[in-house]
Amino acid sequence: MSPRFSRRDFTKFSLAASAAMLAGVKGAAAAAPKGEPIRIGVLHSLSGTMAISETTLKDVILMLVELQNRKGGVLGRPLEAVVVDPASNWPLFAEKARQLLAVDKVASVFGCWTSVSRKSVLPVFEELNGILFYPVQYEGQECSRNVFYTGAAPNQQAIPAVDYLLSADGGGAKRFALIGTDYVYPRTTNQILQNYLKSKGIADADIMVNYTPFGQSDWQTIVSQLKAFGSAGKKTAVVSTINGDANVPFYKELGAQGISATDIPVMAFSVGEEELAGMDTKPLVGQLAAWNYFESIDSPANKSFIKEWHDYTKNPKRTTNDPMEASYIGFNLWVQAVEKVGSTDHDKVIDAMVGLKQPNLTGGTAQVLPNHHITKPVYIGEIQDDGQFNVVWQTPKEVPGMAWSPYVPETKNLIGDWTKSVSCGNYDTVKKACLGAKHG
Amino acid sequence: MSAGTLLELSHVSVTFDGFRAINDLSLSLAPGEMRAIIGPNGAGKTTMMDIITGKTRPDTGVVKFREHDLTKLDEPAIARMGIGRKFQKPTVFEELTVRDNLLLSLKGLRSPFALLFAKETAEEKARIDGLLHTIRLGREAPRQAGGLSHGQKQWLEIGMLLGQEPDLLLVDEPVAGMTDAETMETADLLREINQTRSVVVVEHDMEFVRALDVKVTVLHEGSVLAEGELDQVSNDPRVIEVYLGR
Amino acid sequence: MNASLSFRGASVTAVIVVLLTGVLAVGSLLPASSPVQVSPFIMTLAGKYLAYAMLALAVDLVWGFAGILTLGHAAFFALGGYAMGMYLVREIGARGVYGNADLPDFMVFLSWKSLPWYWWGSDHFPVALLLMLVVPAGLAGLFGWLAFRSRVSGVYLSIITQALTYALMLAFFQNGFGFGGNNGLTDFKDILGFDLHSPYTRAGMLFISGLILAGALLAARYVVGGRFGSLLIAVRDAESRTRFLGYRPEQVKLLVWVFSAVIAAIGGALYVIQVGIINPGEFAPANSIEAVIWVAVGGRGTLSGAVIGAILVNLGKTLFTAWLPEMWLYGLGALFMATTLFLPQGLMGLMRHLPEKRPSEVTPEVTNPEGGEA
Amino acid sequence: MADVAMSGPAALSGRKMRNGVRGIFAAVLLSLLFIQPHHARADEDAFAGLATTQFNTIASSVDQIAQQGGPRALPVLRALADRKLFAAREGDGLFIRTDSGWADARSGASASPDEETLRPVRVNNRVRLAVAAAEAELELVSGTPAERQASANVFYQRHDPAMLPAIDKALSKTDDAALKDTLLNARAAALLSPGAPASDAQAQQQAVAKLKAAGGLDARGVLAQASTSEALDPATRKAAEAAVSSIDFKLKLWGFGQDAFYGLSLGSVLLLAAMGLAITFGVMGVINMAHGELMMIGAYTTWLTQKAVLSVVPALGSFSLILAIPAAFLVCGALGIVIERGLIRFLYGRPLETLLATWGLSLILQQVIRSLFGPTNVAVVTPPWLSGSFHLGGIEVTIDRLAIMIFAGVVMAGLMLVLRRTPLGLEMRAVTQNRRMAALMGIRTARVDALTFGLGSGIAGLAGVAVSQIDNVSPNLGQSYIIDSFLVVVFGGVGNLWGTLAAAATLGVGGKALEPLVGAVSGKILLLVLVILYIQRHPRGMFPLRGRGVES
Repeated sequence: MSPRFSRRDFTKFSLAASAAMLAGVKGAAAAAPKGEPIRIGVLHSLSGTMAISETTLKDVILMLVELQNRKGGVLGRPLEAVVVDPASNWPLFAEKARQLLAVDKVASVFGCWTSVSRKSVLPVFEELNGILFYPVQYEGQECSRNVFYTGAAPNQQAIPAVDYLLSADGGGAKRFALIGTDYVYPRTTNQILQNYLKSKGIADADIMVNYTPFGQSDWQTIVSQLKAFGSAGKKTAVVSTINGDANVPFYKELGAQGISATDIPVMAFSVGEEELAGMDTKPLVGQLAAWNYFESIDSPANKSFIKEWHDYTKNPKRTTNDPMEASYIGFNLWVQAVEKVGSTDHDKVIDAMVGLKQPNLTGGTAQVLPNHHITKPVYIGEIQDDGQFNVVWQTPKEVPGMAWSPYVPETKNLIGDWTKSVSCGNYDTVKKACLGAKHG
Repeated sequence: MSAGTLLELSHVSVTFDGFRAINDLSLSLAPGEMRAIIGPNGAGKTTMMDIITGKTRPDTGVVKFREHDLTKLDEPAIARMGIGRKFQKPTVFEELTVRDNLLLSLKGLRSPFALLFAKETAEEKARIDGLLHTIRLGREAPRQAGGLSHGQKQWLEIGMLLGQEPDLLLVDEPVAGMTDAETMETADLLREINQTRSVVVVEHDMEFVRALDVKVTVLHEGSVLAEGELDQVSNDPRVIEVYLGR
Repeated sequence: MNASLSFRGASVTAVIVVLLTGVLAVGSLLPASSPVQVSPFIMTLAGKYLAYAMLALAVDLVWGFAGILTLGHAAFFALGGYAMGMYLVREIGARGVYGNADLPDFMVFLSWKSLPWYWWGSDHFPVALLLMLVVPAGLAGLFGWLAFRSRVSGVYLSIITQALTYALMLAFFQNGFGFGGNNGLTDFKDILGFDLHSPYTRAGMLFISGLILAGALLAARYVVGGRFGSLLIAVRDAESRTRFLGYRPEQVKLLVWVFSAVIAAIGGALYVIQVGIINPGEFAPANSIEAVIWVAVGGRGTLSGAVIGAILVNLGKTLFTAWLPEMWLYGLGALFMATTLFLPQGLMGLMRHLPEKRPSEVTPEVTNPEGGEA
Repeated sequence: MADVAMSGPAALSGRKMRNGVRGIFAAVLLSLLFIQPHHARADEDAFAGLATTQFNTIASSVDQIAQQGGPRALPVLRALADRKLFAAREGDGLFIRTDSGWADARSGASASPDEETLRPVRVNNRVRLAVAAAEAELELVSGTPAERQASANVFYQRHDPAMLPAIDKALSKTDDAALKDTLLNARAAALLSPGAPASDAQAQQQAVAKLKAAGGLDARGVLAQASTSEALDPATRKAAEAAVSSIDFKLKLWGFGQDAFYGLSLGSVLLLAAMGLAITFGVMGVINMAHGELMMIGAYTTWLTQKAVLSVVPALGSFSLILAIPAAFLVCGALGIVIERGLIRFLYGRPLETLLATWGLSLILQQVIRSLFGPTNVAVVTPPWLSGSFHLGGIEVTIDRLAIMIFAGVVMAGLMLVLRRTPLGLEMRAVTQNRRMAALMGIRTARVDALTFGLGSGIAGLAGVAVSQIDNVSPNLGQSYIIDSFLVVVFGGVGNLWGTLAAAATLGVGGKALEPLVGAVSGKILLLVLVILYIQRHPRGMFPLRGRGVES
């Protein structure tokens, strides 16, 4: 059971913590935070279909808040997390976002998972000039002044992953099945990948695209189609943008029909440690995933993060995953920005963000780019029988996130740049103009 | 089919899951006639009513009302043609007032769209008052029908039938569950109705049938076993066997 | 007095709705410094509740008065919403992310080259209004005509209404369907030239919503109050009897069904304007079931109860998802169980009984009376 | 149906097949990229490459080890595949982790290295492929008959021309007809593959004919490649093209059977999910929206049983699923009885209100499970005896699906027996048909109600056990089945188990027949529309109950 953490509990906790520190408890390194708490919002679904993924991110933020307060808070003031449940309901996301910004007056919001939830809250954040840290890999093609995208853009996950599949180490695939859940992230990612693969000399006939509805649970037909697709005498690989829930039955069916990673490797963008925890990974050994973080990566920062996490959740088996690291990076970047400008004022913090650096848990540095995306290392991991990933490939250095894909004709000339000189999320470098109505 | 026939069933059969509920039934009714139909349980009395009113379609046979073939029509069409039916269990609209029950039954407006904008006319009010008097429920008019006694509900239903102004009334066991006094009053009521309309009564209660004093048809296993005056029929050995035998 | 006449309070409710929305609208235009200023947050919430109240009213019409337990009414709500959403998306024009004046962002995004034919005319408000009314009414008419004509009733009807909304949900989820897939339609800028984010538009929209809801309440009251209403209740309680009186219950049901679908659709359109997003999740069967629950909580067959139930349950949801983010489902679940167990007539039933101290009346159950005459 | 006969020898050979299935297609490429520049010399330390961190060096080291042979080759390769091979961080020491401690990889002698200085030897798919091929090479000569057959399959799937001498050697040494056939296929496949030694047109066309006769996806892959290969005779290319279309035609025909299998297996899942509802909803008239949650609890019971068995008697771990069947039935049955006594019994005669109350209940049950076990999926392990597949002609039969089909049949038969042949079944029918009369005859109707609801709930639990093998086990599990379950019961005809069976089969087969034609989403939409239209024509479902008083 995860510990409950309501606002009131939190106040109690911080009072108790202050009292303990005043009494001179050993190990209390920093001064106890004092004064009016700084509120931050946590906007992750705790019920409904997305609770399965998002609950963990809420826990991470609560843990980070606790750690930060132990370190003396922010600006000497304690942090207070305001947790709400948007219940996997997209309009409710917008409503809760408005509540956090307008009623609770939070300094920043950490939240959202699905693209639609982000799209739903975006107008609210822009209207009320809030700050959203979005910690999940996504389809790109968006660049809002009020959002910091700490998850991967397509060029930080999808493109390197396909590069790996094309490489000798990855098996040198010549034929690609792009399968995904029918929503905007897979649609866009696959569109980008199709164009990219063509630029790499893969013929149209060697690319198969298939979309399934959310929560698809019967994969028999599609897996057999994959098998048939793979029997054209060319090395075949699958790029999966299947959404969380549907992955378990998909991999179970792969196992049942005897397709192993050495036959047809499956490269997934939405399967992480958390998803694997719900699967029997023995039949999946060698299947691939591309992320910017893996729990198995051996680094001091990661080790201590995992330890904090286990202590906080009182569960030594609780896994960590990529969006958790993205939350961690986002949170720390925000703390840095607030400390830098000495205020939680939204405009000041937003302007201070660009250029800030935060060490990744797995080594390297995340730097906030003018387009409000960050630099990230890319790792390819193979599933092991213990439910972890074994990193088999990584980019030599961090890859800067691109908001707009150069492989989509409509966006190849677009850039996002929120620094003073441009201050536009969708700047057309050919027309030298900011498109649409979104000016900072 | 003779000219003086209002309703005629000829060689009607219907089968449910292999069970012949009605078997080559033929029956005819003259205009203005009142007929009692008797028969043991399962003889097909209710099914016959269902066929006449369009609820059940026969497998074979013809049902004619005046010159119309009823087997081609559904319940509302048959009802509008002038056949009213009273159920065995009194079925009135319990949540509506007695008055509203009667208002709904009045011959005339049947299109729901027209009803949306319809207002009660003075003529309609007069007709309802008349009906209330006939069925002796004048004082109950504003009450919810659900609160009426069993016998009152039976009368209300008869009143609704009258409101339809049908040429033919089908009445299914109208006195089941009534006191003796109510039974006799009901018989009077039916005779009164019969002065202007044809009536078919299905009934078990022999006293009641005797009180009606009309021609009787005995149904058995889906076809007519005997037909005639009650005394004559009740002495028929086949009828006696069916009722008392085995 | 009696259960069937309990909708008489609908006109009172209508007046209260208009007054309340008027007060809120005026309150929202006060300067932010004023202690009684109504925040935009409250305004968007109120707008959403009113839209849901329309849906609940629609459900109550068919469930409370025609005895049709619909588990798919959100379909009409969402269709109305999409019709309005299409207009609002076209209103964005060249102010979208890609600056494309002809195509909505999500179409540019998926590399569509031109508008699909079913989007033609959607940039004209009157066309949008027409679509909003005609499409849901048409679908309801077709569906109802088929279903009522062949006397589909009871749970069979409930389940196929659910299948209908489920099928629509799957269809709208598809990106190829041309309505933005899972993301739906969002990021609206203005309506008829009025900025959607301006306090004046919000205040105006809320007041208009209040007027429309009040109007719908009165219209519904008129429909169920007259002779048609008597017939409706007659059909609900003893359908076959009405047939032997010469009525065609399928026509009666169809009429109220289509009327109800239109009310739901208008609710959906108001919802989209004030909530700012419409996506296929609105078609989810769970949404339709929830709408039924609002009606049950408020009191079925009372019109006012539907409105009150929708507002109270959603208010509870708003509060509890914030106060008890991890426990609120227990509360909601317990509320539904308690309502059915202890308040079979909903809150309106409670209100009716409290002052009079009468032993609880038994509501005649809407079981199908055909059962006895197989 | 031939279900029972299949599970015998056919299943066995199916599993053998599967062992060798690794690397069909990857191998093609491997052979392309992996032209070995050097031939291993006997004196070279082939093992040294394993101690590096480069995948390509590790993989070529594996190949060398296989070519050198020797007693240590197989143990080391197996340790590598099992991730039990470790290398020293400094130097080229290699050690194998054993049950009791450590062994030196090169000698096999026990060793005691400093564990702090060791790191596992890196493995990726490329290395795994190389290991599989190397194992096959070694086992083809020295393995048991079963291992040799499996190795031959690997050769066939790998069809590396470099293997031709090894294949010829193995061919000359065996009399086993099946093994010989596989090797001949492998030889034909290798001859047609890129890099094969030049051969005359006749030999090539014989190879094409051989593969055409073999059929299947493996042969198709080789032939498809051959049909475009510049290295081959034009006539051969043409023949290969014809062979591909002939195989495709056969595959297409078998595809119908395959779709039927998929459909029936989907149907049996639907049947299991709907059967409990056919009791609680169909027989008792309770619109039980918490039915899916009862399935979900059945699935969690399976998970808990598995955990408990693994921690108490790990040896019986793979049979915990058997134990989970009664456990889930009892847990969900008991819960069902509690629900009936605590909630449902106050709502008889108000069927529509049971919908609202059980909907509330379903929210609570979901949240309880979420609070107890967390919101994420839990892992229910598929035991080895349920995993894998075998071929029945051209139809691939997955064992877990087959097991679910049989399980659904058994549950259905058991339910029929309970309803028809037991006093409880008799009382149940009596109570549902005429409650007052039943009570007058001395039947304790309250008890019968509770037991009936318990029975339906217990069956939902059984469905949960089955579903745990193929789907997510999470608090949301129930939500994904509830709509389909109701649809099945209503489509079939409320209150009629045969109708439920027919509806489940129709929806399953119909769905799977439509899916390849119009796609998964449109197929499902089309099916829903067809069901709606069907119910318009037949307002009481496929098998309407006749008689009085069936309508709720």
